Amino acid sequence: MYDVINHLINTVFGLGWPSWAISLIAYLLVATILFLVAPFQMLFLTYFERRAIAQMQDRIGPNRVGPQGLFQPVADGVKMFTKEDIVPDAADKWVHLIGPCVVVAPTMFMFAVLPWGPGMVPLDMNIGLLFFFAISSVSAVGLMASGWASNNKFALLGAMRAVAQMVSYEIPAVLSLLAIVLVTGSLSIVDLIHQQAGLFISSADVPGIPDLGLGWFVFTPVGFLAFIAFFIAALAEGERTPFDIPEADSEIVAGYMTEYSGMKFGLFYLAQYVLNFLLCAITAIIFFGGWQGPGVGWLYAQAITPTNPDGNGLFNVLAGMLGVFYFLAKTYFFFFVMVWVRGAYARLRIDQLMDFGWKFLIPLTLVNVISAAIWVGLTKWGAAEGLAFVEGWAPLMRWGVAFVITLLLNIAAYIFLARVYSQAQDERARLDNEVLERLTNVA
Amino acid sequence: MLKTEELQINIGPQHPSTHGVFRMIVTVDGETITDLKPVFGYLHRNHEQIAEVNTYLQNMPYTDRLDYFNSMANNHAYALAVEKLVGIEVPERAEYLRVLMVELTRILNHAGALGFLINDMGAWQTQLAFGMREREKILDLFESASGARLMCNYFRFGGVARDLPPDFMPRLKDLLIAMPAFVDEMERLLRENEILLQRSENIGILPKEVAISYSVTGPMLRASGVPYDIRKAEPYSIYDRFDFDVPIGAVGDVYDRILVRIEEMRQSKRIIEQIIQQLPDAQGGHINPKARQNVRPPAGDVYARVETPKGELGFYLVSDGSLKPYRYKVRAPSFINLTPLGDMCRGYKVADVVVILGSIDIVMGEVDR
Amino acid sequence: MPQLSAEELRTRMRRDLPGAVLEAAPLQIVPPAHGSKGPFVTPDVLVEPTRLLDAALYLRDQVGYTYLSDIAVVDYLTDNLLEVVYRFYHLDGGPSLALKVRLSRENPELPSLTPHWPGANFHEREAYDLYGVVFTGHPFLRRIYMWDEFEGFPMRKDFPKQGDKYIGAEE
Amino acid sequence: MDLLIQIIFGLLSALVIGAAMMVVTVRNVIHAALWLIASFFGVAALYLLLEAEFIAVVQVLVYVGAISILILFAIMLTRSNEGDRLLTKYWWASALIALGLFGVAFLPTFTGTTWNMPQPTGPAGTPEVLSGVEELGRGFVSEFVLHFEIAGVLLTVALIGAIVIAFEERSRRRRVLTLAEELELRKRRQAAESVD
Amino acid sequence: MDIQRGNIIVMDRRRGKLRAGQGLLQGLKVVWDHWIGSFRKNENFSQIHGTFTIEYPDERMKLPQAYRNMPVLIYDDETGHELCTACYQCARACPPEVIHITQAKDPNTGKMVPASLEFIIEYDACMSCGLCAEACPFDAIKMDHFFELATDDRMGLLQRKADLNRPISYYTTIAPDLWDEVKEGAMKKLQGSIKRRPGVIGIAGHLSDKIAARRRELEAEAAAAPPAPADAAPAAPAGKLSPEEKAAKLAAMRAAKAGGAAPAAEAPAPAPELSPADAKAAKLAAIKAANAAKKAAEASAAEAPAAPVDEKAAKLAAIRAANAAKAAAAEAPAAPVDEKAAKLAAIRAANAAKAAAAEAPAAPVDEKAAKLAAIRAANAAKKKSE
Repeated sequence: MYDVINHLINTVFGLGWPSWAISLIAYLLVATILFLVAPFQMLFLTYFERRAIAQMQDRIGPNRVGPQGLFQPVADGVKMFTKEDIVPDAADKWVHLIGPCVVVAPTMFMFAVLPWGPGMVPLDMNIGLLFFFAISSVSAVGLMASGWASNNKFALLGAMRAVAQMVSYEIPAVLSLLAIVLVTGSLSIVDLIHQQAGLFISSADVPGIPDLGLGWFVFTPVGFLAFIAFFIAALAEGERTPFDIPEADSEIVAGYMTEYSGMKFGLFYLAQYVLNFLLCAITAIIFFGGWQGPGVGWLYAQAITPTNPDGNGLFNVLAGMLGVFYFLAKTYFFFFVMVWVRGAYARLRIDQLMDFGWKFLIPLTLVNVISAAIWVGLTKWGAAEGLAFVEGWAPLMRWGVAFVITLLLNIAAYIFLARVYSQAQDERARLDNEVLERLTNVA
Repeated sequence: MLKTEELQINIGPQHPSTHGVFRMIVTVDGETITDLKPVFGYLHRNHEQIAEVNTYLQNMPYTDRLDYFNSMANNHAYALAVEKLVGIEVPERAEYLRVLMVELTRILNHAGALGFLINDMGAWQTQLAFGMREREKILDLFESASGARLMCNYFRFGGVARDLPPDFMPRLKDLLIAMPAFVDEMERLLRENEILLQRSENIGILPKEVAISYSVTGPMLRASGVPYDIRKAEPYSIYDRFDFDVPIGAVGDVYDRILVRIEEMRQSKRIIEQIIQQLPDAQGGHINPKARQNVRPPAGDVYARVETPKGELGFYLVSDGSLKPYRYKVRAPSFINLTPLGDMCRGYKVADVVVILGSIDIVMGEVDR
Repeated sequence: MPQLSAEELRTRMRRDLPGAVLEAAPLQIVPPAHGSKGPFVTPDVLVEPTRLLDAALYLRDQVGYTYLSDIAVVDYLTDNLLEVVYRFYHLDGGPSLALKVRLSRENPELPSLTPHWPGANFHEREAYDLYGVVFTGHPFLRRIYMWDEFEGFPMRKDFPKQGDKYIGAEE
Repeated sequence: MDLLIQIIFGLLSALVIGAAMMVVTVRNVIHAALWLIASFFGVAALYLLLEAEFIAVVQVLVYVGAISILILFAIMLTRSNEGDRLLTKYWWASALIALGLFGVAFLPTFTGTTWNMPQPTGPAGTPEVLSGVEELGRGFVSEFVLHFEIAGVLLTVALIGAIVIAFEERSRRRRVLTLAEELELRKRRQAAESVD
Repeated sequence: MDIQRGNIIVMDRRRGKLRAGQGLLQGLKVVWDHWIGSFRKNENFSQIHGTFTIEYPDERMKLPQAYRNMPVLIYDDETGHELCTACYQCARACPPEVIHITQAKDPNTGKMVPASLEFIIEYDACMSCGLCAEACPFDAIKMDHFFELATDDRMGLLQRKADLNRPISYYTTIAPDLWDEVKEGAMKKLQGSIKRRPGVIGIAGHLSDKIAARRRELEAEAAAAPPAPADAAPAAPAGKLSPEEKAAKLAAMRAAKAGGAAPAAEAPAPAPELSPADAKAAKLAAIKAANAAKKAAEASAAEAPAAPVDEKAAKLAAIRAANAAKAAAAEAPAAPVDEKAAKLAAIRAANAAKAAAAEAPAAPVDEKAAKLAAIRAANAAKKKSE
């Protein structure tokens, strides 16, 4: 972006502006684009969700405003804007106002490190992944503030639940990413995507295989389990069914949003859907190769000719478009899965949610981290790390052994944990023997 | 040690999951319920006194409005009571038509009730939409037979208002093709689902002895393990001619209530199939031509009850020999099934209250009367 | 399927609970001036109000009719009494047995069955709300349909059908 | 470029200091906590300005995402008398003492630092080394292994301590019995009595 | 307990030993099948997949013949005679008691005639139970299929005979089989009651051509037979006029007179011409007429189940008054005082017209006329004030 603007201002118009001004303009421009993209994503996602879930229920869904009802979210947005903004008398006015803003702002920040396509990343941080999750944890503050400021039991309860849920499920989410980070050795999102080029297993290191862009981490046992755990945690972070307890309408009316109306309410919705989009996007990026896919690498290879080492313009553009298409398709597919899950399941109770997070998901992801270490040790390390016995193996052999071991370990861990967890659920259930024995003896 | 205070909260009267205008005063210790008092009467319209100023036939459409999900079953109970009081014979064909309608009602009620129950657990209406879809089909049939979808007002003393239209039977047969698929699908959605198991298993247990002493009826009683079905216990109409099973639960929790309702839909379908077989041989028209609708029963009292989808619906009628009932008492299943709500919820979490209430399957029109 | 008729029950109860069963007097439902349709004799067992609990427990524990289905109150204005009908069922099936109790309209008082049949709770509250029958020993005898401040018992036959302090007297 | 950074630095410093002032002066405890969060944020931004991305992100993750939430939870769970006037009559004395102590602590730093530092001319990879995750991880398990382990043990001890404080035996925690349990209890008591 | 013809089955709570998400996947599969299936329409009752939605305003469900919504009265297409004989059976059968009937009287003899003078059903309280249609021995009251009754005007749901009348041809379009069942008996009974109906009594009021035809017929009969029967009976069944209604008529006549026009009683009024000299008188008349019309309209809505014709008269008066006011306002180069009076009159006339339009459930044509008048009056007043 900097180059383009620099070219435009200093070469085409010949204004000779200093570099800081140009970079300021470039950043502002990118930021503006992102700020525009986010609400549009939200509008489309709400429409998409309503249509999809309606079809799952043998209905049609919104189809009156515009072609196929495409403008329904616009109409809803206009309604939101024109609604009266009600601030309860007993509310803390300023905090009540700041709450939704603090919830929305981090979701916008998170766009900063999101790669849309090859080379299309606003800010390639070398700790992009960490940034993503660090920023996402900020919105908890906003939830807390808005729940408290509303001065309403339901709102406070909803905020407490939301924050507890977010904080709890951040751990499995980060742990499952940790496994991937172990494998890649990098926290840069762009780097992560580049490592998923190749065929099937990127670290297999088999020569002569064409770049099909299918070296997605989800195809490894480690990556698959991490993906499952991460997606479940993402459902909880994005407050999607079956973890939408903070806004459980059958219990605590609308949670922290109870006392909000008009555009402030809309901001919560915006934040929620944008966050959902981002979570889907990051799932697609980390486990499904982001813009990687069959054809992107090939197009790039075509672009580079001896005469033009930087790449041919047309092929570059084509590759970029294909990459963006892959990325968006994957992202929307995951959003569809979210909708699908919402269409199929009921909601957990808050204590069951916490149980599931702490007693099932976290141990599972911890085991997965161990698997990842085994994987890295067998496929990457060698004598220098004390694994001299693998030195003699062929690369394919190393890869195969690692695959089998991690697969068995993960399956065993999953079945073991599932059994322990469901037994714990059963035991807790009908009669509490401990209590009964104590009380019988008391009498 | 951490201490929690007891706190009283009101759930309702205006709350998304109280199934109407219904209030629960809940005392909680942390999240655990120590006491729950149901409060109702917001829909009270003194139905019984309205009935005392109407003639017997004029009450028929009012019984529709008791439990508006199952107007046919309500009509049946009332028609049985008046026929018993006056001594009206019902032709065979009319009996078949009655049982057909009532069993369809049972299917539609359970389809809806399960959907609403899962909705209370937080599902986003999918199960409800599936249930409602089947319900709408049955309502279409009701509409073509009786003229209305909900307030059918189809039963008359000595029969039913009119015979089936010609397109009824083909559509009914179509419906019976869809019904097993629908029930299986519902079961697949509900039975093994881990989330649903967590939310319903061992929640709101009502043990057998307690259920009996609480006079609980219908699927709730059977889910507690008491095989008491009025269709079997005191066969009315022509229920002694059909083969069907009585499903009972083993534990008496919400999950058992779900399973019992699913199985009852299957059994109702069995009865309907038998009706379709036997109907062509049935004698008599849709109504006893000798039966006067403007009845003037002799002085006396009568109690007649039927097994509605929600439980025992009874009408206690006292006649003084005039055109209007002297006393008209409704023994409403939803009303009595609500009695153990407080005890059932004790010791569970706040979020479970909604589920337990949903599993009772109440209709406020019947509770408040 | 047990088939115990009211007559059989009456003889058994006469034998086992002496003094509890009363002879049912015929009821004149409407005043003769309105054209009497004849007296009405109930076939069911009429019980002395103070012995109601004994009779009900006898029915439950000795006869096996454990299921209390319904409690209905009827206001016989011309006879100046309230009749309370308790209906019991056997869980093995079969028709019901009813116990009837007659009370004066001025001071209707009955022992509550709620301690033994918790299911009687709402029935008795309803009877109290609409007819003013007081059940001694009921744990929470409050109005159930009408609001707590409501005066009068709306299902009684002498409750003004039109015009009261809530609607206005003109109508 | 430098000018821009100077301006941003000034603004951020003003934000941090202003927010910190608000933390200690504002009456409402929740407001104070929120101002504290703002201050944390400003500090993170300052780190970012120094191109210490990793530290900045960790600052956000730990302080904003975790510690401030902890503080908010603590405040909300312990109902204190909010809005009391916290300043005493002799606030100026305490201010003087605080300033003095701060001076004593700051003086060695002030005198011992060469302020006119030359521009770092070392290899360009230096910041990379500081914030690279892999290097950081290697540092933790090789050079700083003792610190790392001690911190880990300390945190584990704190965690166990918290559990010990909050733990209550399950059989004592449950005070309300469900209907089925009550029934079972009655049966068991009867059985126990009949044995006696 | 033992059960005949069937078993007691204890529900099997057994499930897979290991709960590891199989049930969740099963649920997803079910929903997926529905999503895939939703791209086509569901055709009949035997399917559980496919979109079921009926996009209501665009497509409509075919209503079954037995469908019942609100009761209507039916009349014979050929003669225009209503089937209703005012026997009160429906009123007696009605549980919420929303049917009110007035039986027609022979104006000459004062005897009751088997026809209704007025027939009112309060649609707002009707519970669509269909007992009235079942009770009717003459098959005169039937249940309509029209269900889009939603309105913000609750009093508009008080349906009079003019609103309730439907021809048999309409009923046969919605329920041909049901009509065929009862057709013969109903028509026979109708012939019987027509014989006992003198004059034009019993003919649906809005069928002016039928009434006229019947009247011609009667005249012809009268010409043929010397002792003339009640051929002079007014078009409207002679109800007793309330003083307000009389006043309204009087005012209307006066207004008309002031305008120098003498309109026929039944014909639509020609535009009154006004000479400037008569302006004041016209204004006065207009005011009076407006007041009277208003009163009459109120009275008719509030108390008396007035005949539609009287309402028409009131409306007519209002319209005329408005016209007069307009004319006066337009043509009189009057003093400010007069202007005021003119405006006042115009406003009043407008109000009266509005009231008449709002309170009297009238045929659309009349409403339109009233509204038009009101608008005209308002415009005139505006012009004048400018």
